Amino acid sequence: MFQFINTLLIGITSGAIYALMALAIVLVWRSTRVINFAQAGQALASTYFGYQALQYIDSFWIALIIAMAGGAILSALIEVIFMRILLKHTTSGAIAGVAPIIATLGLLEIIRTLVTLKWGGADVIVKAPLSNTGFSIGSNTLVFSPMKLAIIAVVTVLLLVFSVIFQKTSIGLSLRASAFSPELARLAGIRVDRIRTLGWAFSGATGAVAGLLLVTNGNGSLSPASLEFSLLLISGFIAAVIGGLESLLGSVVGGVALGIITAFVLMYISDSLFFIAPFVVLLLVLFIRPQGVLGKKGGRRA
Amino acid sequence: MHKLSNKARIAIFIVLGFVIFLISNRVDELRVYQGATVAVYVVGIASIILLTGYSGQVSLGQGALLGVGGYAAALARLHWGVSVPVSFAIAILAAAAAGALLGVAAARLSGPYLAGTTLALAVGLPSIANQFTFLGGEQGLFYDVGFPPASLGEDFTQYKWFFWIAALATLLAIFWLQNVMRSRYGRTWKAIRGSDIAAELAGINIARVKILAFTLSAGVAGLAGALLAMTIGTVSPSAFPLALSFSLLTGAVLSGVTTLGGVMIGAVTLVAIPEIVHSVVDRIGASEAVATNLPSLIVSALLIVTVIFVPNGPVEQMRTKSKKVKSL
Amino acid sequence: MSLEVRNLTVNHGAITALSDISFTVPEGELVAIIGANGAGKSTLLRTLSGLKDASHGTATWKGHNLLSGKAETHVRQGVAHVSEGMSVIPELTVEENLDLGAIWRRNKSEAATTKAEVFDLFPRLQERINQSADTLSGGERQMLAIGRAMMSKPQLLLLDEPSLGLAPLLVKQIFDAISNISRQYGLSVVLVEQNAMGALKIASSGIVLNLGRVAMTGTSQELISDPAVQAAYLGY
Amino acid sequence: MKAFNRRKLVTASAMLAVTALTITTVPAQAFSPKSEVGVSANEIKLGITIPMTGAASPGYNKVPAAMKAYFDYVNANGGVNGRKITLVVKDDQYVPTQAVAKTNELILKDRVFALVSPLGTANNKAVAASVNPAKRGVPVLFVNTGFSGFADVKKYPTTYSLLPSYVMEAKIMAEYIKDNFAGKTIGLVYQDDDFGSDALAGFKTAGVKFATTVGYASGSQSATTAAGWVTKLKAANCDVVILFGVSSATAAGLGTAAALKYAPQWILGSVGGDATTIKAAGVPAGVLYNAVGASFLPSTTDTADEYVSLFSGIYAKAVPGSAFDNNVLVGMNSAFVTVQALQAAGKNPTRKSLIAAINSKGSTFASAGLLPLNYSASSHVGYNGYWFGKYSPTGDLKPDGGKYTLYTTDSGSGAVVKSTYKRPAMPAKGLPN
Repeated sequence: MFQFINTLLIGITSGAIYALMALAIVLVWRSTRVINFAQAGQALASTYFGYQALQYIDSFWIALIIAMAGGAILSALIEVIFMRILLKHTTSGAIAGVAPIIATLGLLEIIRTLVTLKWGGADVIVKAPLSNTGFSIGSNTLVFSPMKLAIIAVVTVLLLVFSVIFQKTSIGLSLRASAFSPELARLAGIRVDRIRTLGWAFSGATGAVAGLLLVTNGNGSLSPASLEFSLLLISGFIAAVIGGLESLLGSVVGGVALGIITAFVLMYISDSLFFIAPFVVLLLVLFIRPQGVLGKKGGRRA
Repeated sequence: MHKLSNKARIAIFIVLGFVIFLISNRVDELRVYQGATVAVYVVGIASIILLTGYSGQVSLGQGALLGVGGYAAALARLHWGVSVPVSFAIAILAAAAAGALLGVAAARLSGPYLAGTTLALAVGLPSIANQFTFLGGEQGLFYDVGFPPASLGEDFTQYKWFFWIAALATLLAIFWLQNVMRSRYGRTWKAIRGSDIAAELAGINIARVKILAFTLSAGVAGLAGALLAMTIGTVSPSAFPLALSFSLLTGAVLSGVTTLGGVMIGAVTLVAIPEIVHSVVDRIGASEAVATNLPSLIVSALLIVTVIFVPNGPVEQMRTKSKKVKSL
Repeated sequence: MSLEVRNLTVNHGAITALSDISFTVPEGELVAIIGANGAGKSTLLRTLSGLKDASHGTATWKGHNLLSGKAETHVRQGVAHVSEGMSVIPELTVEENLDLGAIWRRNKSEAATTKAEVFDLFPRLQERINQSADTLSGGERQMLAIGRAMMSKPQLLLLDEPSLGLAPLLVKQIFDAISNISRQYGLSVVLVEQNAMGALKIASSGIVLNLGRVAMTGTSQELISDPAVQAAYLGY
Repeated sequence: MKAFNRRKLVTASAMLAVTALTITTVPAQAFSPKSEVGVSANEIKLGITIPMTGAASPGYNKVPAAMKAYFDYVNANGGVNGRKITLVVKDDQYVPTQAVAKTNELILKDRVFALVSPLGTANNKAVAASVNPAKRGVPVLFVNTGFSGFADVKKYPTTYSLLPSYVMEAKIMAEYIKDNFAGKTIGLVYQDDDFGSDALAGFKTAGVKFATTVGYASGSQSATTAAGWVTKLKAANCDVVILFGVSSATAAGLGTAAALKYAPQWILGSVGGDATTIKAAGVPAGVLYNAVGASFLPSTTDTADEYVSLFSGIYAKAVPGSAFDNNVLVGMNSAFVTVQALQAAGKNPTRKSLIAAINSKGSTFASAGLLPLNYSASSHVGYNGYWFGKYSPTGDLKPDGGKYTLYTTDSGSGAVVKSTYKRPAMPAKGLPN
């Protein structure tokens, strides 16, 4: 029983982080119809922004906000400088459909290299603001710790903020309208280019949170070559697909579901299925419900 | 369309083969080894061109298919003791079978889904080797091609032998690929690439054609995998990393995915850039960190510039330009 | 305060879609543009609303050059375009679609007044205010599309095939509504239609486009009674 | 006209290939035909491939600088028979394809005399198969892997290793457990590949019974997955847990266990027991405290040890600000043994004479190791044992009771015995003659 609860908690916490990455992927997908594989690199760079900020100030939470701002600016710059030119130039031709995907892979490599040149290849440590020591019930210690609680709280708050922005404000309406029908949005007077940049900025900020939380959920070590960031990208993508790629709520459900499934497979079947399990989940989703768990056939809801 | 008669094409390939043969006798052993690596890349890149350029599908996990080919060849040679050509054939068949499975999934998926799925495949598949002891785990299996025939003389190096095998396999593969692309299937693929709907209206079974494209492409990738296994003498999960998939895709874009004509460009760039960069960096004495990171920075930048400014590749660009000039 | 189009030429790549078009829409009038499929009717509207670039000519509205600037700025000059085929966003609710039309307006209380006016015009929309637009019928969607355009308080309304795909009874309702709106608010309307008879009946004048050129202009009565128009477009 | 166009493309491609290959050709350095490759009148050139970047690089990427530091020390003191040693370093990113490519560059372009301390089992296997140093007669000194396959002298006549094999390590560890933790419930975390399976084989030979074993996929180790390991180990009530993996796995396991208030007696394998790497991965030194570790070299903080005090002094001067840890000690020790091998190879060393020298005199070479080197014509494996100790509160591995107790064994079914070997004194100034 205790093992079961612990497994569930492991799954929910890592799932919350996958969910953030999925959210970042979905935000870009909705605004630009591109899966941005550079997102892992952006999250990495933003996490380093946070690390850098921690060298000057003492508060992790302020560093988190700085990382979010840095991630948002980086992401917006990528959209303005890079994606606009890219999409303008690749409207036709054999690889028009896949060119943006390929280009974002190139971008991923460039960001990673630049991060290595700036901060070096060795591990740096980001100190967690809260204890990672698990809560105790009697003589048993749960996997759940104050830091993990904070991670789930941050994800929840972020999600609430997003849903208020998206559902209740005119900026949210602009974002959704631009995502679903850029032409109608323009006819309604929305400056779609700016809104798209805003969508990327939101995504960059979300990725920054995912990166910093990923690091502090672990031992706090961070390096440009970290495999975890590549895996974060793939888990985020799979979570987004489970959620149907369009829905913000869906990506959260997808992330948590993926986290829990993976945790149970590793605990009760074998640890060595680590790389295979998410892939199998992805294939199953694509075959059984290609529109995602929350996606509706034909229609897409925000 | 430029159409060359089959006879003329065969002649060109024979001449090309002869030129390669002459080169192999003139350059030193390191160049011969790099030549073999270029050949591996050429075949790997061609497999992506076949898939992406001719059927509009994208695979970010081609490295995994190379892995399937490499392991199949190594296992066949290790356990059944088959000859090298047979092990190549097995590599092609095994990878093609894997490609067919992937193709069934791919036929249901559009661009971004397919990209993500193949990416996940590239991460997940190599780790399978650790699950089954007969795959040799992390340290992998030997793939022994054997020594060059004694009749070639004492001085004949192993790498020249590898290069000859790789070059011959590459020439045959490219020749065959050209035939495929000039065939009815090739035209069908092009139709699909242009527009799924138009192709469907023309009565083409898109799913079947896409699966076929994936299968053939995977078969070619399998050959590349076997050649790669030959040049490094082993197969292991770390020999088929995500970076390999990215490199091949980069090479394909640099070559231009619409035509096989430029397939050398990407392959040579991938092999030459790190070396050129290193010799330049050594001369100007930049720091160690810059030296190790510069090549990937340059290759990635090249990739992006190509995607933006010459998305169809340099060869297609040249061709369109010369067409324009002619039409004036 | 009229729409003046002079010598307008628009190209689709190498193909000329519109060639040397000139016409005027006087203030408060409803002008129908009729023609066969591919005559360039939709291209004309898309050019006027800034979705497409012109290669040559001028188009001015209230002294503003409609051929420069992006679509999103046109709406601020009082130009609203209801594009072809039920231009609503199915993923949004009815109310969100309407709010979208007024999204650029700073004064939110004025926008609320406009919304009330739209509901007066199309009570059906109020009944379905919280439903997602993809649950609406074809006619309701068209009402929503026009309602969305009205939300920007336009003075020039560009309508592209509002009757497309609707049952005859609904077609009549939509045309009546358009005619009402035009009169009630003193709107200038450019109505592109394949249903030439329906359009000419509510229009004051008409323009016949053929293969990207103006084939004929005249008052609605003149066109309806013209034998050539009758043969080609009115199905006599 | 059109046919010509296509032909032009094909020729252009071919031309491009040829030019690119020739442009990048750096003319081979002129060596007089008599002298050996990589040996000139005043220089001996050696080469190393090792991950300098990438996920596998932390810790290992300190090795080349450590080796260079010692070589430079020797160079400053007259070199080897008047020749200075240079070390060409190539980054293989822990990818076999890269290892083969870089080794080819080392041998064919840089024309090194011998390879030293190349790292990684898969990489060394690929190099052995493809580059085939044996056939080229190129010595591969002191491969950095515990893979027992390289002990096959017939198959790899030019390859030598310093490290005991993983099988040996497991057998010795089993003996240590018998001596110190008899009757305890034992758990094992291992890397689920052949690194781990070598260890499993060793433990099996020694008859160790595990309450539970956790095999993790290489590369999957993180604090999150380690929470799963710890949950399993706790469920099996393990009092003693062996972490037989790479450093990042050790770090993940220790860090997560501390967070879950799980404190068994830890025993760390030598590969994953490097304290600096573990600490760099975010584990506080306090968590390492009292864990058992194994080594065949003296403790890096044992300043009373003449090798440690000399090497740490040299390293501090050569690479200021870098911690003197086990990776550095390993690197400098192999450089130290390399220098002796080169000296033993004669006034005008050739690759053949180098191999012959190690085979005949290798067992007499001095080294920082607390065990003898076992080189002979029939054995190319260096050390054959370990001592055990516990980590101090600052994360330094110190021998139990301040005394090095050494166990030795073989990779087969041989028994584990305590060694009585006493290391001879270090050559004066650490400069072998």
